[in-house]
Amino acid sequence: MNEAPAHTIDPTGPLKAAPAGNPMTDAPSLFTLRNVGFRVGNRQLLHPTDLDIVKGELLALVGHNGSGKSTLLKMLARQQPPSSGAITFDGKPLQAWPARAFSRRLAYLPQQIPSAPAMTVRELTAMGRYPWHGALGRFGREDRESVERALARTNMLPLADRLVDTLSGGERQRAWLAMLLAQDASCLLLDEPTAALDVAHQIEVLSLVRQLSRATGISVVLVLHDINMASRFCDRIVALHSGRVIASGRPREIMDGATLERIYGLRMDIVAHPSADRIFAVPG
Amino acid sequence: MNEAPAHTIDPTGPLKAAPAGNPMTDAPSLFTLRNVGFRVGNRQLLHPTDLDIVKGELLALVGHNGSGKSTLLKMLARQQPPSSGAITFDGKPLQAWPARAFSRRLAYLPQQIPSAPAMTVRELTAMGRYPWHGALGRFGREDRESVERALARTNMLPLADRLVDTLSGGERQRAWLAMLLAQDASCLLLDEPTAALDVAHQIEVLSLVRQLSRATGISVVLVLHDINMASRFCDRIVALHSGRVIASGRPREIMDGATLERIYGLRMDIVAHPSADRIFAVPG
Amino acid sequence: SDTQYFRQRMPVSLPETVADIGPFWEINLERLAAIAPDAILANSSSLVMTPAIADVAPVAQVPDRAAKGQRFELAVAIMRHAADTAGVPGSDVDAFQQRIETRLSLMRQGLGRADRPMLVLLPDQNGRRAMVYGEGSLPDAVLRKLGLANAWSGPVNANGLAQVGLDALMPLAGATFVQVEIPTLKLRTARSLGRSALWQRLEPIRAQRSITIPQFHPFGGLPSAAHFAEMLVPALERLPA
Amino acid sequence: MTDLSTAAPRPVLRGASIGVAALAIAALGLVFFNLSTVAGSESWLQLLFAPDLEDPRQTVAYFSTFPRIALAIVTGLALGFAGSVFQAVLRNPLAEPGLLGVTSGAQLALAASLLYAPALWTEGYELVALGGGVFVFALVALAASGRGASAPAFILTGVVVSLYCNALYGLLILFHHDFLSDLLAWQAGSLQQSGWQSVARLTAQAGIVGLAMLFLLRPLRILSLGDGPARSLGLSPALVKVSLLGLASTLAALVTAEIGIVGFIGLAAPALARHAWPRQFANPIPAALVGAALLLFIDQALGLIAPYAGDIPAGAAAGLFTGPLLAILAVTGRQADRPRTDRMPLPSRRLARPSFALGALATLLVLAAGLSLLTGFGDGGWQIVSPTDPDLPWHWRLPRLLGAAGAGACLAIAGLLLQRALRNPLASPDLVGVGHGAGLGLIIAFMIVPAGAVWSKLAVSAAGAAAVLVLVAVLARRASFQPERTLLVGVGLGSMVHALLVLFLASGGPNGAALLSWFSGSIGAVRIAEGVMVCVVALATVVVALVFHRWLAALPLGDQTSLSIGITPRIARTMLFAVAAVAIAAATMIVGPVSFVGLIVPHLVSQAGFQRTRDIVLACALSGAIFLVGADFIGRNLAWPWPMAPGLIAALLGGPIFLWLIWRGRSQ
Ligand SMILES: Nc1ncnc2c1ncn2[C@@H]1O[C@H](COP(=O)(O)OP(=O)(O)OP(=O)(O)O)[C@@H](O)[C@H]1O
Ligand SMILES: Nc1ncnc2c1ncn2[C@@H]1O[C@H](COP(=O)(O)OP(=O)(O)OP(=O)(O)O)[C@@H](O)[C@H]1O
Ligand SMILES: [Mg+2]
Ligand SMILES: [Mg+2]
Repeated sequence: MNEAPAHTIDPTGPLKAAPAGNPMTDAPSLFTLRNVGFRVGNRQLLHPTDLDIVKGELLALVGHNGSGKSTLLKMLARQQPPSSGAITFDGKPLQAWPARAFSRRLAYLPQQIPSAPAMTVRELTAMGRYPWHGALGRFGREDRESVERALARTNMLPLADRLVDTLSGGERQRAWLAMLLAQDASCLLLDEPTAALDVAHQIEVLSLVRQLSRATGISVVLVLHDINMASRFCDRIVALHSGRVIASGRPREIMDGATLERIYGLRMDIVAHPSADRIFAVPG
Repeated sequence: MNEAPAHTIDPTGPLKAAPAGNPMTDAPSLFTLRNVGFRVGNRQLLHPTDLDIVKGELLALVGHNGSGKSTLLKMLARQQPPSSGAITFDGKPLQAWPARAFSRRLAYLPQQIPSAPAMTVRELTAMGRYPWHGALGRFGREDRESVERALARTNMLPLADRLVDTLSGGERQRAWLAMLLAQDASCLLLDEPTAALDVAHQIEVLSLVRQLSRATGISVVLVLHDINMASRFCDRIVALHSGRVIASGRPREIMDGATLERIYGLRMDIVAHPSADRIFAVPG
Repeated sequence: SDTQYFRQRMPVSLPETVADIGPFWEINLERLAAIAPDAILANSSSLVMTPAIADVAPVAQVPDRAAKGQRFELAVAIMRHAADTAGVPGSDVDAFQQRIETRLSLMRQGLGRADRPMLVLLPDQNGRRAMVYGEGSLPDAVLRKLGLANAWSGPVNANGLAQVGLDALMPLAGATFVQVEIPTLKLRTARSLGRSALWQRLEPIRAQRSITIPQFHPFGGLPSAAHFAEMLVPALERLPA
Repeated sequence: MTDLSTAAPRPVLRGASIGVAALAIAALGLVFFNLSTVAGSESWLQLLFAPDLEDPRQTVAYFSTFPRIALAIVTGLALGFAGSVFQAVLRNPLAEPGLLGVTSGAQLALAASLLYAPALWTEGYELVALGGGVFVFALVALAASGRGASAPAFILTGVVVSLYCNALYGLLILFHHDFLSDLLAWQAGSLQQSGWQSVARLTAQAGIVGLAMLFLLRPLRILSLGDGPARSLGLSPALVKVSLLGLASTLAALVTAEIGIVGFIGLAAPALARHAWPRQFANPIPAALVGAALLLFIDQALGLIAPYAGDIPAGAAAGLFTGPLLAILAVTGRQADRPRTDRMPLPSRRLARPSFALGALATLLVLAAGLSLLTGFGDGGWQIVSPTDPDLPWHWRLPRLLGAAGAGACLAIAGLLLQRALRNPLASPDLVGVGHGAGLGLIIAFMIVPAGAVWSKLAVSAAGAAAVLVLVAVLARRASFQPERTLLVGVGLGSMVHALLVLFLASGGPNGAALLSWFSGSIGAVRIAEGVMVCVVALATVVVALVFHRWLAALPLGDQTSLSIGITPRIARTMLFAVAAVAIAAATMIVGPVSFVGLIVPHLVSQAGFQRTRDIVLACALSGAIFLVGADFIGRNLAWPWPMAPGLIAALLGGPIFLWLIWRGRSQ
């Protein structure tokens, strides 16, 4: 992979950005996107893009509202077919995967969480086991264990028997996250999983995700609005602007005033963290 | 109003916290809550609370997930009646206000934004004018102006003719915000208005709200998860924990490690902003 | 109105010049006005459904309610009402009625004292239920005239008809079944009855004491009654003792 | 204020679950009682396995009573199961097994084969019926999956196709009177049996289909999360919906082919089960058990009173029992206003210049009116009348024209008002019960009107309609006009009155045919005063709808948003309900219950691309009028001198147009 210096890509540059491959290692790629674009009517929501996502990687998708983050994530999650280009997942074309096999490997949390009618948190989490036991399989011991594990990890055990519709915004988001974890997929696609969470729970969820990735090697693609959380927890950050990848690289490379201003259109100062060994950005 | 030092309230203190009145001025109160509580079945979601919100104030409601922020806001917005205690709005009991008169004075943005079937952004924003022209009144020049002004303020003019349901998460939130602004209410109740916005738009929206408050004296109650945004833009911060007000005061008083730890259960360091004259908190 | 139903159900052949003015529940007013009749014979439901026919010509309402056991008298009243409205001289009307009455009493003697009660019925196409003609229906009136007993004494509706399950016919052992046969429905009805276990177990069927008669006009006047009798009696005579 | 009934699950023994238990016990009690009266002292086991066929009582018990009990249980199970699946997949309390046109398809196939291909039919009429049903379902599934197989797409195409089949069936019956009595009996759906044959066949067929559906119970539960999450859990929503709805429709078609239409069990059983066990909404098994208990109870109760009132068909009588049951559930239930997850299929494209399109509709209406006035089929074939001709055609044709135009507009706008206020694409004028009430008035007129006295159809049907309307309004008010509960009230009362009508029709006699035709509408008897009156009401309704167009736009956003901009949902819905009721009453008096116009025209108009509420109101009024004027013209001339009901013609005209619009939009 020819390696272009990550953050020098000029947003008004040539239409087809250089493949934002992962400079770190030549590990086997989870997703390879070649010339993937999405168009609705005459609007090109995502311009043809090349992107490689490596197995076990924690990737943050950042960008202004309407930059195409959810559009890209929906295509990766096979919720909507790309208008152009091809996506391969784990070496095979995305469409080639049978439905349940794909769901055993990939779990997707949408941005707008639907209302789960008259279901308790535990019942909702148990739904996540469907790809494993299918329509007829027994809901076995292993399924029960993975449901309890998922509830424990998102510390939803105290609310396990509450109706999902009666939970607060943050609690409901964690309930759906529990369902995703119960899916035991090796790749998580999370669209703003921390939007409704308070800061403590944000850190809890993101540390859980990173710890899972370190321990079991699952790869996670997160859409995040908080650049500090992205830089603190993710291995790589890909920035979108008006449907184009304008920057991609390790947090250190992205976390600088000029790049952040190109991504968000806002002066941000980079400050060293008083007690921890990391930097964070503060709006000017 | 007997004035208790704001941030020394001990969460396990006497059941009825001292009225968290606004120490700043004895301005006329917008909301007075006396002993207001909310209970569902045997769960007390909000313990009896006394709270005074002053006209023209920018108040932030913060707290962990499930601390009762939305429950409190829904009661202020008359979306659900309190189980105990009384709320007065602008001097009159909350129930006494006729529907449209109340909507001319108060606009409420819910946490979960409903879907607007087959409606463009401009049509949705125009719905906000209903309290002024009612069912029969003409949609006059003044209504059109206030709709255009609302769209301009949330810079949704470029998307004005798009169907609301085809917008991205952030864009849709700003569309509903435009509807609220078009209501020209003197009090805004916003439940996490910036949850889906990128940092630039967050600052844009919150500066707009503050600037409106300064210029026209409207009072705003915001539920926010980002304590830095709360301290930067709001006059006062009220913190809830498990249905109780555990802290209330000016941002300076709340923004200290101990208090924040009591609110969120997370060590946070307070850092001075490099270029601007304010402080902000960073998770430990 | 509904000349096709009349041609299908009545033996009398209707001249081609007779124009059809639509169903009785929605008369074609334009055509009626074009014909510009002197008088209109209609029953109450036509008047309720299309009251505007009164604008075209004076409406003589046909009697359609029979007191208990008076169905034959109603048939006569219908015939007389139509004849009077049409201006037929009284003597001809009496002669017509007398001719039919004598014909019926002749048939009555021919039959002698038949001891078996009759059940006039129209089985459903799915072989589970049947429409029986009870007290107050035209067949019942004719049976009385012929001195025959009607086997059905159960509840009936305003027109003397009743929809019953075949199980209700089980107690009618010893009766003779008079099955009305409608050409378009014959095929399917026969097939379903053949496969209906309960029908085969009914005593009259097991004893082959069942006759079929062609379709007739159940809501008519004296001519319809005569037509029904003309079909019933020969079929009864063919029946072995 | 939205009430908080979705709080933590309360103890299981709710009022409704006690009710269900009582129902089951009562049903069993009746069974034992009836059996003992029929079979006397013999032990039932001995009777069941070794009946002495010489003894008439044992024969009746063995060939009629036992099969009837078994059939009631099997049919109740099948309809309850199918109804619950329909309501869970389509997320609409009004969805019932016959919704997707499978039953009307089966009915049409049966009638057509009897008339035109008797040979085809003799082998096995079940095959013909099933074939018809499956063909119709394939058509609906194809059209709906074009629009992403969303619930509203299924509902709308299903309703249109079933109305279309009913219209064709109505035409067949019109030209072949002999089938009338069978049609009436078939619509009444009696459970009478004369042997074990049909019970065995139905049990086997329904058993196989039911078993196949048991495999899909889990996907059904996952589908209730919404299409997106279901897809991410490895389910193809379109495939699961098509297979579930297909199997459920087959179940309904099997029952209908065997015993005819058993109304409302498929609607009431799931509703009762949902109230008794709210958390089991996506599990059809409790609904199936409730269905069995319900139908067994009704059929046995009818068996009890058969000696006195004659054999009353259970299918029709079911409405008499389930109707009040649904109304009670609506008034006592406290279902919160559940946000709808499935949106209407997005219209293909918004009209660039709606005012231009409105102008086109207006000219189309004028053209249709002129055509209807000036031309007509007569003795000498088609005749064109010059406008200056003497008054003959005017005198007879003008009243019909005014009646058709006014009634069409009234029904279309009323349908729009109800669908927006009650937020349900299936809300149609029938819900208000006026059509049925008017029909009831007519029955009373036929039965008890003394000979000689002539009541005008208008007065009689107005009295019936007013009575039912007041009842619906009072009950809906008690249910604080909440969308789902108001729907249940409308359906409940409607089904009760409908049952009375079907019972009257099935009892035979000439008036049955009159009522049957009245039910698909009749414009022939409209008088000038009535025509003018309905046009005035239509204009008033248009004005009121235009004036309150903001309510029409705000209510679909949900009660929370309406409340926050100062609209009290309850008051808005009451007003819109009242206006719709008046418009429906006026239209129904004149042309009878033409449900197609009220149900489909609002969807037709929005699919055509009208967006602003005011444009939609005007477009609805114009399209409704055009439909009925066209239907009147064609109805008057196609089978001259016999009339063809406008309801049938409107469905024949509207069906294809609607399917084309849905199909045209499938690219988005
Ligand atoms: N169905 C659609 N039709 C037309 N435009 C669409 C559609 N869906 C999305 N868009 C547009 O595409 C752009 C990208 O949408 P997307 O949801 O990917 O944004 P996003 O990056 O997720 O933004 P956010 O951070 O607000 O969620 C937006 O401008 C949106 O308006
Ligand atoms: N209808 C209900 N029935 C039972 N409990 C409820 C109901 N609604 C909310 N709760 C509980 O009340 C608590 C407060 O809810 P609320 O929505 O006010 O929290 P919140 O402060 O808005 O949290 P978040 O930041 O996640 O939005 C939560 O624990 C929630 O589970
Ligand atoms: Mg997004
Ligand atoms: Mg909240």
